[in-house]
Amino acid sequence: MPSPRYWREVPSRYRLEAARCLGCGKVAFPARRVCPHCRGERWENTALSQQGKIITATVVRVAPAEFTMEAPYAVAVVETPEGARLMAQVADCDPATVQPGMEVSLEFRLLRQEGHGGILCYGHKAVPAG
Amino acid sequence: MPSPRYWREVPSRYRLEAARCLGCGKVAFPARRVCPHCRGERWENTALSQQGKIITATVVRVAPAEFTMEAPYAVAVVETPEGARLMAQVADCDPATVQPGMEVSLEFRLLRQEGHGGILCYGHKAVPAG
Amino acid sequence: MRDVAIVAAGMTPFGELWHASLRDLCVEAAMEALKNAKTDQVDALFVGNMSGGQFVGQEHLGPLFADQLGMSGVAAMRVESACASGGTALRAAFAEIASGLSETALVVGVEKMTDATDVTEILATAADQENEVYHGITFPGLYALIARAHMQAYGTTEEDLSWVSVKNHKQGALNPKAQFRREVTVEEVMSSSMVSDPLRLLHCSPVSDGAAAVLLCPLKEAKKYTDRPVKILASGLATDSMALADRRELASLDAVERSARKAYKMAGMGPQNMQVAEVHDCFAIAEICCVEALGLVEKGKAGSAARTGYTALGGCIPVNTSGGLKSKGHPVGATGVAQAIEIFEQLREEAGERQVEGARIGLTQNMGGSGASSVVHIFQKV
Amino acid sequence: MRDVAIVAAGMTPFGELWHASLRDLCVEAAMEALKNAKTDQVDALFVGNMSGGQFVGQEHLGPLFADQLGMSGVAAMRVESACASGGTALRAAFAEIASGLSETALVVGVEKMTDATDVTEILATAADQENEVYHGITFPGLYALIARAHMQAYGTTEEDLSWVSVKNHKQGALNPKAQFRREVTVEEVMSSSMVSDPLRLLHCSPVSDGAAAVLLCPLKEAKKYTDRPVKILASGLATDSMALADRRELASLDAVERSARKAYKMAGMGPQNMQVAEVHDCFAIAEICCVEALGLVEKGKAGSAARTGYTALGGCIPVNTSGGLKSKGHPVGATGVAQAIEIFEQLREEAGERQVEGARIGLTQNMGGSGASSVVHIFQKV
Ligand SMILES: [Zn+2]
Ligand SMILES: [Zn+2]
Repeated sequence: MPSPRYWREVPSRYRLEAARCLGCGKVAFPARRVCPHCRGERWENTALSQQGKIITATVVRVAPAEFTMEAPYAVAVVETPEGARLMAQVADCDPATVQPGMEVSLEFRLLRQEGHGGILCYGHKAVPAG
Repeated sequence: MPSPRYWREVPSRYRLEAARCLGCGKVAFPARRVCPHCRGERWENTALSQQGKIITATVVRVAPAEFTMEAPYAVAVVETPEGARLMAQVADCDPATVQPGMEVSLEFRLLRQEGHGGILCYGHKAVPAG
Repeated sequence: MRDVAIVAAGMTPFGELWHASLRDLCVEAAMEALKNAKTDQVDALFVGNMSGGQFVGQEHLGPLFADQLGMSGVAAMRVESACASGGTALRAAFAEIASGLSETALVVGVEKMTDATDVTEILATAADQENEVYHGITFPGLYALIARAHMQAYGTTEEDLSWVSVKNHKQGALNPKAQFRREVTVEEVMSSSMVSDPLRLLHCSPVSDGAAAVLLCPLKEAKKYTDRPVKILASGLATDSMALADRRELASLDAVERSARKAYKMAGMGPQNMQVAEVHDCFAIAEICCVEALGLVEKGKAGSAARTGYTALGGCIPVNTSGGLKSKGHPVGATGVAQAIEIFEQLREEAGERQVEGARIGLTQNMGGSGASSVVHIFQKV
Repeated sequence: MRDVAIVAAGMTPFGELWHASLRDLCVEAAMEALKNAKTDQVDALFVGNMSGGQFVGQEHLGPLFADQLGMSGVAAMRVESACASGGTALRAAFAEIASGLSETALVVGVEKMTDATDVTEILATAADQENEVYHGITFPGLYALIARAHMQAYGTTEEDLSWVSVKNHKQGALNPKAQFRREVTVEEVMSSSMVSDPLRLLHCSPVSDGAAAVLLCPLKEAKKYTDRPVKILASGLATDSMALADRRELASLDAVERSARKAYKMAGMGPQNMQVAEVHDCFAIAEICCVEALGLVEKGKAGSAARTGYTALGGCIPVNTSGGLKSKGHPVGATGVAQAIEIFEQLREEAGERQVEGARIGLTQNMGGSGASSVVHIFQKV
């Protein structure tokens, strides 16, 4: 059974749920209580569109133990049209081709398995758009 | 292969090696660089005699994961004739009978196995004397 | 050295807070403190936390929490001294304000324990890993060894231990933030399951989540934030041997005595001046040893203090009016800050049903591991 | 606020020190500092350590080390801010002395990394566990993302990065305490294996064991311990967003800039006054971003600074004369204190072949995680 720690993150990881600050308009992802821009605490819910543009990227060749089987893989900071930024792996392409400016879609995928016979960790990966 | 962390402790765990302060006579176990009594740094090697007296004891009933199979077991602070004190399990008797004042011998034993298929951890356990 | 005051406090309930993450807990307590002070600016953040790294895989809590509080940029650090992390973070923040390095400092003590599966093993990393934990000892086990020594030296009984739990549960039942808001009888305590002889389940503080926050500033600026500041008269921090086997006297806690001596000297006071105290009752025997080391009860006589009501609400020196770690809960890094909040509220006459009438001077004592570190603060109504 | 000085230092070699445990390392560095000051008494001990809990299962290092140093009883605490733990502990000790709470404070930065099998995972607990590490990023990966952004913004090249390593190895070859006492060529760096594009193995600091210690006291008492004390002119501590994705500008390190601004203001000086600097080159790109954020090199221009010799020994502003984290080694909790020791020795003209002639003012900058925390100290020859 997924632990509380895992299901607390489900809204952001499964559904890309974010929040827009009613004070300054900043979109925070994941949602948080205090706006990092204006310190406001009033928000409206919003979901990120499942697309974005790569701001910066790398290829992880020496990976953490749980990701060793997948290395090398690309990881990028992606900006969505709402102005939110998030970290994601970039899949379905040669990692070396992942560059700033690249348009991507965000797709729900299995990320890894936690521990021996542990829980499956899901989230969004970026894939080259169109 | 035992890790450096393990073999660094071998002299005290396998051989009860201690040190006697040349400044004040205090016997430190395990050996250490600075005397906690007089701050001296000159020592002579000594080994603890494999016997002692229980100063205080308890029975651990809710055990750490690696010791679960052995619970309940007695743990005591033992004082050797040299005046050194050390912590040790008390074995080969009903744990509930372990009391302050009890005379014990210190015997080299397997303490536990570390991790899954990991290294075997040895050290001394106290057993009722005579 | 500038005089320093606490001007506001905030605290989550303590308990098994499944819904809240480590960062959620911090934000909830800290925002309550900031709102109470009607400010959203601080110069520095001090985080008291024993082991975010082991409990939830997160170190570097200073910048993480500053960020989550919308105050990225401020000075921030985490302070650790095992279960005394909260009180030690308060000490570091006190130095920061007293020195003039900052004008406001937020102290947040926090621990998220229920996300971890191996709490016993993690807590044991506060003891000597090579010479104690290696042999299979646990934290209840270490305090059980101390309890046996105290029984041996002074005739303290299992019933004496049990009365500490009875007293603290009775007081905690009056605390809306407490994890266990119910009274227990001495029979219930003495028939609860044995954890490590002679300590039973109801002699032990629970596994808890929680956070507590206080805001500090120079005393002369305190009226900006509140009309009832509480002055920190003194801070005493001290240590003892890490391993129990290296202590000559197992029935007393020298770090506590040393930290108290430093604090009394700094305050120009003694135990007889204290009117209310929060002490570190992680296990029932700890409260007994601590009130003796603090000089609140004569050495060797504290066994009966809870039973006779000497240390109870209404007694000569009420100890752990909050319910203590036993009833209020013990999210380890949060505990020292929560203790300061109880005294803050007592000296502001905000403690409701738990109020010690006319209290003007109070003390907190927060301890790490099996007593290898201890920190004492003395507070005064202004 | 009282003026504070460093009066003595001690340091282990940095490297893979298989023979030494965490406590051995601390004792070796601390005893050297105490002997150099010809004292065996301190009031307080500050331990800078990122994660004894995760690396070797040992928290509560304050009392453990006090005990091992034969000074059980003293005030002690551990301070953590990931890889900035050492510099942050120095800051806490500075506040302790400046406030008047203590008359002497020993700061020991220490990390024992080679006893652990999962160093990559442990270091990653300094980043945002829920939003970064969850997706498989590593520390080299985070700095690689910063490097790519800097290349994109300013045209910095892989060769520029490589020259930072070449420079620091050349300087480290002169440091008897360095882990890698050998020079490397730009070709060797650029043909070393790729860790996380564009960062190669020789752009990365190594996994190291080590400890570094300094003794602090009020400046006016400093002559008791040495005839060449070094004054701590300023301490600046600041933070930035924890997650890289939350930073608007990825090619700069705002926490570094903020910590520098605070320190320069406190010292009444600017970057133009600095004559030697130790900065946090955990990866080659970090040195480039840090010297820009510190104002030592113009923004966007630091790419070529190592290649041209601007930041080399003999250049306008020698950076990392010790060899930096790259060549000297990076036992994370020790690094910030070791940086202070390099400047201490430079200002005392004890740096031997690495000496910057006539240096009277120097700076250290120590950073946590991917730049979420930074601490800057400015030192002056007395
Ligand atoms: Zn906003
Ligand atoms: Zn001695």
